[in-house]
Amino acid sequence: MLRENYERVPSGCAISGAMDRSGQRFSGSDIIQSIAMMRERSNGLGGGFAAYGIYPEYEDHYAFHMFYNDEPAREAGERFLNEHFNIAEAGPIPTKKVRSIANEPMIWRYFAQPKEEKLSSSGLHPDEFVVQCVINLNKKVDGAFVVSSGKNMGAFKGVGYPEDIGEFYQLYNYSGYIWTAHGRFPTNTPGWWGGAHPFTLLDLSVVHNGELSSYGSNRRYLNEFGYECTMQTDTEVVAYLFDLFTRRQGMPIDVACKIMAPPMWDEIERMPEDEKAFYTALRMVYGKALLNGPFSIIVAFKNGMIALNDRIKLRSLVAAEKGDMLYVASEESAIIEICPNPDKIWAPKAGEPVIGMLEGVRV
Amino acid sequence: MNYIIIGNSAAAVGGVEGIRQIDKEGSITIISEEPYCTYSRPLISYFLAGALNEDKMLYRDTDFYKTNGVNLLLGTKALSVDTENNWVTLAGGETIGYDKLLIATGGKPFMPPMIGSDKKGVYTFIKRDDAERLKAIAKPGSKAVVIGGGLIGLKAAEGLVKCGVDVTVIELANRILSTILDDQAAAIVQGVLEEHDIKVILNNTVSEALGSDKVTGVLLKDGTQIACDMVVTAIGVRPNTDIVCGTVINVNRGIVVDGHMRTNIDNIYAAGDVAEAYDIVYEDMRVTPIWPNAYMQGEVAGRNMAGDSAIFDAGFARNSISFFGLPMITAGIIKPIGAEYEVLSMTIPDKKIYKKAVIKDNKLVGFIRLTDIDRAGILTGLIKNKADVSAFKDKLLNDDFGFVYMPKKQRKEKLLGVKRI
Amino acid sequence: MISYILPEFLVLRDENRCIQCEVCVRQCANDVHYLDTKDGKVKSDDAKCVNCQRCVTFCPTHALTIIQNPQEFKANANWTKKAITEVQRQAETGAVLLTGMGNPEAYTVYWDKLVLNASQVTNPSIDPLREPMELKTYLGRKPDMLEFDKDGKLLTKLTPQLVLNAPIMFSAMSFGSVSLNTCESLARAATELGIYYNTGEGGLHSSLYRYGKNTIAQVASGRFGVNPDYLNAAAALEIKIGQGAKPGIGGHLPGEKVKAEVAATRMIPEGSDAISPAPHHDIYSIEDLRQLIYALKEATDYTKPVSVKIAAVNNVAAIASGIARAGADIIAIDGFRGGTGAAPLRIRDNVGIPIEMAIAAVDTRLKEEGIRHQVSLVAAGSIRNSADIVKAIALGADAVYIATSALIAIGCHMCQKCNTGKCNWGIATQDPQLVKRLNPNIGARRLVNLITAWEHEIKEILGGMGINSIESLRGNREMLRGVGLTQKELDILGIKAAGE
Amino acid sequence: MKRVYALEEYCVGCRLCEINCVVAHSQSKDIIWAFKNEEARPLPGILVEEMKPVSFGLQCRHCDDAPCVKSCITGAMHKDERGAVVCDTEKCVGCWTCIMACPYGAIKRNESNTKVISKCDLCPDLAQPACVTNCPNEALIYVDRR
Repeated sequence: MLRENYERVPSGCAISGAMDRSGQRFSGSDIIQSIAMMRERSNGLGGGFAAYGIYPEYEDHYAFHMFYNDEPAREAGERFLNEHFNIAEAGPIPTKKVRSIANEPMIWRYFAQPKEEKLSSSGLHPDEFVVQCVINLNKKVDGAFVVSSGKNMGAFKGVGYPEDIGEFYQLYNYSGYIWTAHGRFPTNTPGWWGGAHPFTLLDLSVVHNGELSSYGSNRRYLNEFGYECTMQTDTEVVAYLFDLFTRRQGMPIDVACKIMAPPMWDEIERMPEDEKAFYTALRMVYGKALLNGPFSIIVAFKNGMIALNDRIKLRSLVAAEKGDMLYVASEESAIIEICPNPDKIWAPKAGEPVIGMLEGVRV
Repeated sequence: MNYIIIGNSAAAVGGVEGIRQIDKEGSITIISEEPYCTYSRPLISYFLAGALNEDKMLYRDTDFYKTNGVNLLLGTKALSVDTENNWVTLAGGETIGYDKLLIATGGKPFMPPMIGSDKKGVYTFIKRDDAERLKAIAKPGSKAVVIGGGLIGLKAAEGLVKCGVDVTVIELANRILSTILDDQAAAIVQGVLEEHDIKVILNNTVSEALGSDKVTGVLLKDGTQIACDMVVTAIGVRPNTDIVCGTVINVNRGIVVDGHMRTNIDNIYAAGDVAEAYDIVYEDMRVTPIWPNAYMQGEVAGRNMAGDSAIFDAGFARNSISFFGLPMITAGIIKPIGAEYEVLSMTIPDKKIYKKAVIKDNKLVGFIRLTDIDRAGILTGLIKNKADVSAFKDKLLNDDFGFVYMPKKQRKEKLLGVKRI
Repeated sequence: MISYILPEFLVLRDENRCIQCEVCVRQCANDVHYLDTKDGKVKSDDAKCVNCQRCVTFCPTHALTIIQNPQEFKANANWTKKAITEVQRQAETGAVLLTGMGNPEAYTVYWDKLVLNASQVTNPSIDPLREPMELKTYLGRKPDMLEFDKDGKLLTKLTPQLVLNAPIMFSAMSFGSVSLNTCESLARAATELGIYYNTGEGGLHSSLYRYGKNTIAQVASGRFGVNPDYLNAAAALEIKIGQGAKPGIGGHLPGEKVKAEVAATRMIPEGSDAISPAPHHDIYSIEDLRQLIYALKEATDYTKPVSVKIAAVNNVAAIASGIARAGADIIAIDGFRGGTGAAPLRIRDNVGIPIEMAIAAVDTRLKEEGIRHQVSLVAAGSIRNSADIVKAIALGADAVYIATSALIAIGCHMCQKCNTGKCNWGIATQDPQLVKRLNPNIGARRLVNLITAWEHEIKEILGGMGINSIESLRGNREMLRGVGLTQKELDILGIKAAGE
Repeated sequence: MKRVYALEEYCVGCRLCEINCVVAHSQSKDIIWAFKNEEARPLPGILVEEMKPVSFGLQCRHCDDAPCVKSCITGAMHKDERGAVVCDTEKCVGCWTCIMACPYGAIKRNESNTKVISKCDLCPDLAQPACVTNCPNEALIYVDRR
């Protein structure tokens, strides 16, 4: 497993997301079909999925998806996990041999809860405890990589076309209420399994198409709040910003979206006084968190999914609704492929987030 | 509206142009005793001196009358004015009615009380005809006596000298140009005249023109006899008020007018050398027979005749004249008498520079500039505007005198054309 | 005693072009040119020439050229012409060498070792003529986070900020060191541009109060012209601790420059020397600074951000951190190439560190301490063009101060004789005859032109990077690469080498 | 009508206005040629008054009520179609009455040349007077101050 060490790799991509806002779970075959439709947008160097609601039997446990380079790495990783967590169940994630998929790492899954004594001695909230553990694991355990760590969700990713990755993980055997997918077109080779999307932090997952010109500023801003950004990917930055704003600062999701893709100053200038003050403050205080450059992202989390475009819409993004279902994708075809007759289909405006929340959950 | 202007010189032209600034339609008739389109009387000396021909004496282009819609009666003498019936009687007995009348008949030469003044060879020097007659006989070697060392006399003398005539000037006063120069300045000018072979006799006058029917010489008051072929009388002009003789129009030395150039009769105006108007320097009523006054008064009269209410506020004597290349500009009171006057002067004799400023109540009321006449108009302006010169009066005689010496506020108002309150 | 110092410059006059119009004679305050009445020809006394090029610029026939005096000493890489001449000068005067403007010595200009990034393929560059491109910048203290109520309404009350249409401000230049027309040019340009100019330590002339909304009022060690009206007239206040051109020393405005208006503005007697002490005598430590910061805030009822300006010196990062924690809203750092109206030459040319290193170090230090987002950082000290600005911001500055380039825009020709008070361009002088040479109408227009041009260029560069708002450049060192720098220098600047 | 006004606050006393006026009214319109080769070089129509530190350019104000026009004994001084006061030098005889009349002192004698008097003509062939165009400090402005 080659790690893209300290190299930020620009990439073009395809993204797709589907959600049942009533919380009904559905199979992963739809999302595979949808992302497969956009094969042209990937180059076989990365694909991945995030799925929510797939582990109802362990919904109180943090589900760790892990990549290991080799057996010693697994041993070291498990040593770390065992030290900090009580593991309820552990085992390899079932995969299927797919011809186009090669050089896969060891892929394991653990359902775990923080050890009471470790948690209380850390003085941290369990979520933060998990975050710190994930950061340490990635940093300190050579050859181990945390793919995802949220509750009742998981990320499945690797080097290959996304539909092949879906096949590899047999995602049609899982059912969830939110699915997001990513097909990657990195501009260098070879792809690294850990570098594929989605990028996750706890239950937050990000699939991202685009490149952040503001990466350097965003990263320095995050540094100040203790985020290290070791992955050197834009997507990591997006995930951390969402984590910072929504989890740590308790900000409404739509406000977080407005920080990342704020209105133009001249637009703000024309707003009513209240709104003007609101957006001026946002931009003033969070200027370095503005995501600049072309992007479309789908951020999913336990309660919902949002899709966001950069503020001048330099990447395509289409959304559709049918009943309780919400779809977002890089291309309309990827939605029509799995939802031929949507109630509504539209291209979200630049910087205007598409937000889908589970029934009864506030934004 | 029916306007009649009697006269055809500066005041008349000013009248026409004044009327036309206001009234483009009304009928204007000019009645002129002389048979010429308007010409510049001061230029007759240039003509005599051969500096220009008849064409260049024209004061306005020949299409002036047409352009301004003027009905021109040349060679027509107006005899009298009927202020009751508002008509003018011409020499032929014909009458012309008017609504508004401008009398701009100018001046006529004042003839000295001299025996034999009716002899042939005795000339005046006022009109174009005078100049032409004189020029016809002013041959090299001939001799002339000019009676009067004023502006007209000396210009005649200069013209004659330039024709090769031997000229003697007889002046009653103790200096030449006594109305515009003081003793010091007059002496410098006289020196220049004498350098150019003009003989100047002061404190004397001609008592008799000698000769049978044509003049052959003059006898001076002191008994001296001077042989000559011609005599030019130039002791002065007086307002030509003949036409209003016997009317109710108020005449003192000239026809008395108010600031609007109106006589005591509502629809009758007078302007130029015939008029007696307020002098802003002497602060009394005066006849000031100078060209700029004539035009300006005529223009003010014309505007008012056409319904405006313009005021003539520039009445004071000022003259610019040169003799043999020695220029001089003088204005206002140049030889003040009285303790209320403050006099500044300087001279550089070898350069013939002489400057003098006369101040009263911190206002400039007169000046003389000899040779260095540049920018003298600033001084004229100070007189006209009755400007307070106390802040810079020590600079008035400076070579580079100008606005830079004036207080900033005063200067800015003048130069920027804006008054800041 | 004969002077050993040779003329620094030679004035070349093309006799085929000279029309003896004497414009040069009238324009030279140093009396270099004169009309020789014996032959009616205009001639020059080269020894007096400072190469300000006023005459060259004004000569209507372009008959004049000024060149360096080619006279050399015997070649010596150590004892250069400059070194020898300085010894000669001090041997003749017994005085400290005084000079003006910024450090001219051949230290590395790091701006010129930095190159910028642009988008290719993976990220579209943005055309600033077709797409919005935002340079608006807010300077002032920012909270760690904003708080909202249940309905998403903003609860946090923000402290006062400066809002700039472009991340550029005119740096401190006092009335006294520069002419009133210079101050007015800067004030008017700042107002028109929607940016700020800084009064320097000379107070605020009564005629400039109307530009208060775009004024930063400085409070320096001499406290010249400081009074409640002055403080309240401005949009922000700045405590000047140090200046890049002369860190560690005070200022000295000679009495002959303290004419009536300067005296009234500075609140000192006419003709008296205006001496700023080296330190603020009420600031001997960081807690004293905090007291002054809050004294100024109290005096202005907490309506204005307070900046603290320091010279870039060895431990600038730690000092900046202290200033941030002392309550400053803005920290201005002035690098060692920053200009001055007058400074001892040895100080100017040898004390302080480059702004590029300082700003990188400060930004990183504050980031590491997690307080960078709280304060605004202004970089000063020889920003020469828009690329320097882009680089400064990418290194971590929020905005830059410019002064020398602003003066060049309004006529300065960098002759470095500000200290003589005979500035032929009407800038660093109080001689009324010279002051009026700078028409503030023209001065303001030239400044507006310069900044407008720079704004265009910055937008063009940002667009090329695929950035449409200046905040995404701030601290974005990914956009920089170093050329010809050592690894240590790259590390301090926090950038990679070109090709990495 | 537009006239030239001097802003003395900004006049630097360089006299480029005078020089450029001469060039604009020279035969060659070439500064070096005009000054070095033209014999009958015109006088500048503008003059600079100076008493340091005050200085300003001054030329004919082209008065609405121009006393020089009214005083002119030959009719040479007149207003042209632009409203500018100009002198028909064919008619002018050099009596200097205009110099006596001009309250600005803006008319010069030019006896050494073909012209008799010399004054500002507002550069009829140029977009704006040469003095204004060439004033390096915008101390001369060409505006309608009505």
